[in-house]
Amino acid sequence: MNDAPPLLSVEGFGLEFRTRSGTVHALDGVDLAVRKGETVGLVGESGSGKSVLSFALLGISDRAARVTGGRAAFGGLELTRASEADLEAVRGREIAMIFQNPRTALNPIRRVGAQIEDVLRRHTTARAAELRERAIAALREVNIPDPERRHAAYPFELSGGMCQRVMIALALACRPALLIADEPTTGLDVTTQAAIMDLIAARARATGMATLFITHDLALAAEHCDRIVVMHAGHVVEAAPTAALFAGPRHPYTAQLIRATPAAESTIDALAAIPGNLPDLRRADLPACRFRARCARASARCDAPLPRLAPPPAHAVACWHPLDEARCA
Amino acid sequence: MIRIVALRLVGALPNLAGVVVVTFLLTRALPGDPAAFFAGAAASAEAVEQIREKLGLNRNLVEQFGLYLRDLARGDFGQSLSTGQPVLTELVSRLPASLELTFCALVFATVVALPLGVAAARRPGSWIDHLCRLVTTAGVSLPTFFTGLLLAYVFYFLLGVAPSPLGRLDPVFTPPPPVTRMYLIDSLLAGEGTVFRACLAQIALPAVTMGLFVLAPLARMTRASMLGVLSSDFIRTARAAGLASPTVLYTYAFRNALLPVVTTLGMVFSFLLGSNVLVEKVFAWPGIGSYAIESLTASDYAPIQGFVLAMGVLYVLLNLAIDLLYGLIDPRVRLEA
Amino acid sequence: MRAALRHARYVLSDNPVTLAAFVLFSGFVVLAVAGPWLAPYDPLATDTARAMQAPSLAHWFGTDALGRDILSRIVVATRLDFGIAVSAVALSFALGIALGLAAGFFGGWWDRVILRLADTIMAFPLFVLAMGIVAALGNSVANIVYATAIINLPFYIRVARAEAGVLRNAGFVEAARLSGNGDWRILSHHVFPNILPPAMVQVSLNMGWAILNAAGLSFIGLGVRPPTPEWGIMVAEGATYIISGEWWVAFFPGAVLMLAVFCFNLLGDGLRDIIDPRRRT
Amino acid sequence: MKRRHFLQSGAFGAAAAAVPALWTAEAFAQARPRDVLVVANEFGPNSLDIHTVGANRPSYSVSWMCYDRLMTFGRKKLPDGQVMYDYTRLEPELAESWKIAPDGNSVTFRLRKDAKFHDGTPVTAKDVKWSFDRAVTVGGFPTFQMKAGSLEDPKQFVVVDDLTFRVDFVRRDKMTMMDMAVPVPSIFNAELVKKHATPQDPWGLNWTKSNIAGGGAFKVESWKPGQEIIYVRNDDWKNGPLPALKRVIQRDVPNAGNRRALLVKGDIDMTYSLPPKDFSEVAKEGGNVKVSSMPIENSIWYLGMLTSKPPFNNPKVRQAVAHAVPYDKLHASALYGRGAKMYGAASNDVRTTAWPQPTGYRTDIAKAKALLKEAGFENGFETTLSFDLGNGTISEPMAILIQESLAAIGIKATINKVPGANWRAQLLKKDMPMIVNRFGGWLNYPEYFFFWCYHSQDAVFNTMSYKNPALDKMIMNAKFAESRAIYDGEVKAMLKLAYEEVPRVPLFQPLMDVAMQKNVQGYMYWFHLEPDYRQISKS
Repeated sequence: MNDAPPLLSVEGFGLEFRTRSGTVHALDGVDLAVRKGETVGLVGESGSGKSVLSFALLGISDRAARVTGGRAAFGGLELTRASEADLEAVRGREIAMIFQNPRTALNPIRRVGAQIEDVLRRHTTARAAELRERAIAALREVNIPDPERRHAAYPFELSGGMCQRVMIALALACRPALLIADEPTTGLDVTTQAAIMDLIAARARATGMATLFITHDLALAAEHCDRIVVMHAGHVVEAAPTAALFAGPRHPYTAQLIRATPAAESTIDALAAIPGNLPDLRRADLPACRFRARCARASARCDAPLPRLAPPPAHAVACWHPLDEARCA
Repeated sequence: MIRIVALRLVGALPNLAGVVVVTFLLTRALPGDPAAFFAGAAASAEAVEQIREKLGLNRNLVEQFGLYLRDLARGDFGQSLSTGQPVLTELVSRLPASLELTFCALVFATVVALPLGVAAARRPGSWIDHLCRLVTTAGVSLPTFFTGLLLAYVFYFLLGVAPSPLGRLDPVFTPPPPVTRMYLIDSLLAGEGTVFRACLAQIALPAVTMGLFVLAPLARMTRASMLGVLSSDFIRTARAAGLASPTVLYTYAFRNALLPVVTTLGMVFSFLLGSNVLVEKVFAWPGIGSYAIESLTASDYAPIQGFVLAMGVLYVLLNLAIDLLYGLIDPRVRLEA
Repeated sequence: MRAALRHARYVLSDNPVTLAAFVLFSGFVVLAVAGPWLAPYDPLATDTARAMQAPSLAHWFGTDALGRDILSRIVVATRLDFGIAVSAVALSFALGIALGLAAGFFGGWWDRVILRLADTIMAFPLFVLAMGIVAALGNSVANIVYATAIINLPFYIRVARAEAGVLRNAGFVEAARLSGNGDWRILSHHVFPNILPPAMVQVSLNMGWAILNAAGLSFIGLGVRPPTPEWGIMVAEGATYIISGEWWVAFFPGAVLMLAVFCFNLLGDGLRDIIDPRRRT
Repeated sequence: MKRRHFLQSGAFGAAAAAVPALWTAEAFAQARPRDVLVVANEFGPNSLDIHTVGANRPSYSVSWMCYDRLMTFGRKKLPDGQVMYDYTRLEPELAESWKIAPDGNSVTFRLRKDAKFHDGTPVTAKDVKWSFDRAVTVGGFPTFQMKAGSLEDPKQFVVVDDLTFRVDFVRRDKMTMMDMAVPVPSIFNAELVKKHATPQDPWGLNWTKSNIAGGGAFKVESWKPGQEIIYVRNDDWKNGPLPALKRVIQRDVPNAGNRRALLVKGDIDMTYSLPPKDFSEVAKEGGNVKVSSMPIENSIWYLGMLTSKPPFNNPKVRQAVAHAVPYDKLHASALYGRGAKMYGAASNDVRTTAWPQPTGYRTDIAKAKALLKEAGFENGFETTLSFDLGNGTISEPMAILIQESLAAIGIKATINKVPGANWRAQLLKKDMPMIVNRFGGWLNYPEYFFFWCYHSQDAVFNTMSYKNPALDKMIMNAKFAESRAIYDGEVKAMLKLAYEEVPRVPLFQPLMDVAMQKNVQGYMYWFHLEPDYRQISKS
């Protein structure tokens, strides 16, 4: 399994936004790999560039976005250089994506069945007569009760959890090889959260689909992911198998992140806040290590370009003063 | 659906009451003395007094209002003194002309503004966006009376491509048999293609004059609404699902963007109905707008009251139609009622 | 403040149309302030010997039926037209926002009465209502201002009411309330600033409408007294001469009127870009 | 109907279908038949019956053409070839003859035997009596106009037999016979109207307002108030030569520029209402258009001053104003020369009874200043100058020029535009210090004009509230003068006094202008100033 080429392979990927108030260096030198059947967690504070990365991979970035460098290969396709037509063909069929806020992520004035049919019509050879059946089947696969009736429902008639199931049905309708799940459970209550995560995991197992799971919730990632990639301010700072990461985080940021994650038994007081804010990514003279200002371990050496991450599945860290594996936990 | 209609109608009653009262007060506050006006060229003071009595103008305001309400309840809108006809008859005979003109203006504005707004929203900041802004802003900056005169001068007088700005139909033609009293529709119903074309030629300039003026609110609203929708979550979902661009643009974005546009449409329509008075005057268009202006300058109360009341009713009906249209587009409105 | 200025400069440089409108607007303001000194001739002086002259070097925009210099009349009219528009919009802005805030923030009877008022105004065709008001109140410039202000009221009421209704329950207002701020303080310090951007969009539309409205009223003979120069009335005077070939009498005032409204509208758009925080990135 | 079929069928229709819509109407507009006349005026009738309350001027012409009177006026050809009515000659219309009783106290009319109303019923003396009774009873303008000819009481009107009708005079009045030929005593189909009368409306005014019950040369085919009126010829008309026109379409076109464009483009045959500038230019341009102009009898543009209040209660102030008026400027810039000058005579010493005739005033600012100084207003004063917006095309430039000129002698006048509808009410109040206005009367006698405009009875048209017992006496003396010599003397004295006291400054006698295509023939001037399509033809 480790020898197979990764399904998705991102190397040295950079991206910036040209806005009215300056250029935002949103991503820089991002490395990432997702293998077939694997669930990778992409973790970081909000604003760290997780979603930006996933949108960029699908080619649905904001108009202001410019890819500044690096590669992003999906199977044989170079995503950064693919034509819009190629990308459209890949999106939804090979790489699917689900989002947070399932209610607003569905077209409010179109029946959910029709929205699934739109995707099927676009990506499959299903004949018009079959579309309805296949949409209902897709709904049934995500355990929606009474899918025939739900087929004709509008999003506002469904609960949030139900909407997320519809989103998943829509995303998985064409059996994609990779699912990008962008905070899929945010805004849902805890029971529904668990059900949704189980559903995704179950579907992934059933179809051998790879999953890139984007979340700010380290605990949730720990529960469901094979490997975890930690992002900070547009950089990947650490990547490791889940167990290894939790056993011994090596980047100071990861360590703080883990400390800030509430465990079931901890109290509010025990939660440590991460000091400082993300740096202003509009600055032209961004430090080599974007965590530097918030880091207690920073030294002059940190001004040198960051060390490259070791390729997966190694425990890789982009830091000149990594924590000792033993010192943490 | 029927429930919505009924609820809406009931909800509009206080509005109508407000309109009746305000209209009555406003017209009574007008400084003109209709009695003096209608007494004729060489009337004595006694003759004027006589007419004042005949018109009920010597009673107090409350009594006058009471009389007015009683007549309204009977469907009697009074008689226009300046044209000598029952107001209701005249409104009914003139309204189709105004509606026809307004509809044509609206169709013109919609056909131009919506695609322009969509195109601008797709590429904000591009040349087409600037063009859209320029065209619509120029349109709304045109004084309608000036545009009308200019268009009539250029297209009728100089170029000779438009027919004379003389009402709804050249006197050479006989109007089509009245069904809806809108000439365009009636001539089609009667299968009279030539008359239809003549009517169309006649209505083109005034409709464009009025339409230009409301391009801006429509195009702006389309653009803004389209921009909002295009950056919304479900469009991202649609794009992430790989739907083809036209599907995303029209099936997903445009239909949603239409909702606020439809609301604007209602406002624009009532705005058109009101502001077409000047255009009707320039093009000798026999609608209710010119009727109102003529009555106002003649201090002829009954037609003004009737006109405003008709406008109020029309406004309520219009909003009802807009609501229903809204319901057709947006299931949330339809199903929650 | 500096950020705002920088943003303004950015918007202006990014949007040449707004910049042009801004320059034009400044020109109009100069005319409005210094018009009487800038006009090459006395705008009221008649000279029947030089009546109806086509544009020439001596009279750039020609002369009218009484031999008055049209350019001078247009220049001097700027103050009146801008005055009408600005004061009418300011009036409806102040009154409309206040009423809308009260309606949206206090709700209940306030809301019902004020909304009914707005609806009643809206149920009239606005121009006809304006005509009626000027005719009823009397034929003066002040009444044109009032009429224009009244017909624009509902727009501001609605904008303010909608925003205030939303903000009433918004977190930061709740926080302000909990920290002991009174209603008025919350309205003026927390709610009002949030209403400004959408209200500015209305202002941008209304400035133009106000000028057009005043011109339309003059066109049908209401309002401004002769021989006072005013753009709308000048168009009306010139309208009868278009067919006979003296196009300049109506054309130049009409064109300047259009340009001013155009400028206001473009400027309004630009202003929105500067003010609206949602468009700042 | 026929025309439509023609258009629908054949090559013309097919070709029309092929060209863009905009072209078709233009093409058809050229092909207008010779017996159809298309007229555009500023506004049309508001009633089909002159007896109804508020009937406007265009409605007089409906009465004129769709109803007949007992008599009509003759016509005279002027030296310049134009034709106008002749008020000295009465000619038969419904009456084939009439005879004044030897005692001079009544007149007996003999009706035509073959006269019929539009519905075919013969016209009888009963109809005539009913119609006269109606005119003197309904009140308002018709009754007033009848009274002006001493026709006051239904008892005066006697049915002798079916075809004989007698009018008894209540007093000797030189206007009685003439007054029976004006539009008011039109003859109605009495039985037809009675069918539509109600107890509240015994004269059936509500019905005749929108229906014709006459027997005139034209019938109304359709009438859309505020839009158009279409006349068709009454082919059975026997009371005069049959009109050449079969159909007349008269449309309301409020915009003067459009009326001129329509005329120049040949889309209309005729218009009665254009601003003087347009008339003068259209006349000059020539081309396919000609303009008929005739001084309007008994009509004067004037500047009036309210004599009941200071400062205009001082004749010196009024004279100062009369000297300050920029007459020639007004004539050139407001009237475009289309009016006779009512100023600039050698002096105010009136030498003839010609009416109207010029005053001795001319623009003389120095003299005006001197007079103002004499009156004690060396530093001038402030006042208001009002005019009727309905006449704005002419009176507004007049007001502006007068205002400017008054400023030169220190009088600061604010201009006040009064909407047409309010004008009469404002006049009745008699509180406008200065006005620019026009007045004219139907009956062309100076004493008649003075009776309304200068007499201390203070009628609405004595807009200056001028009261002078000496002048009153002269007016009444002239009205009932026993001899020509007395009459002439009184009229001259009356004019001289009015000109010297100058409560109103006469400015111009306006022209009645009508512009028409060159192929339109037979237009004639009537005292009521309204179109009479009966004589008009197209070549």
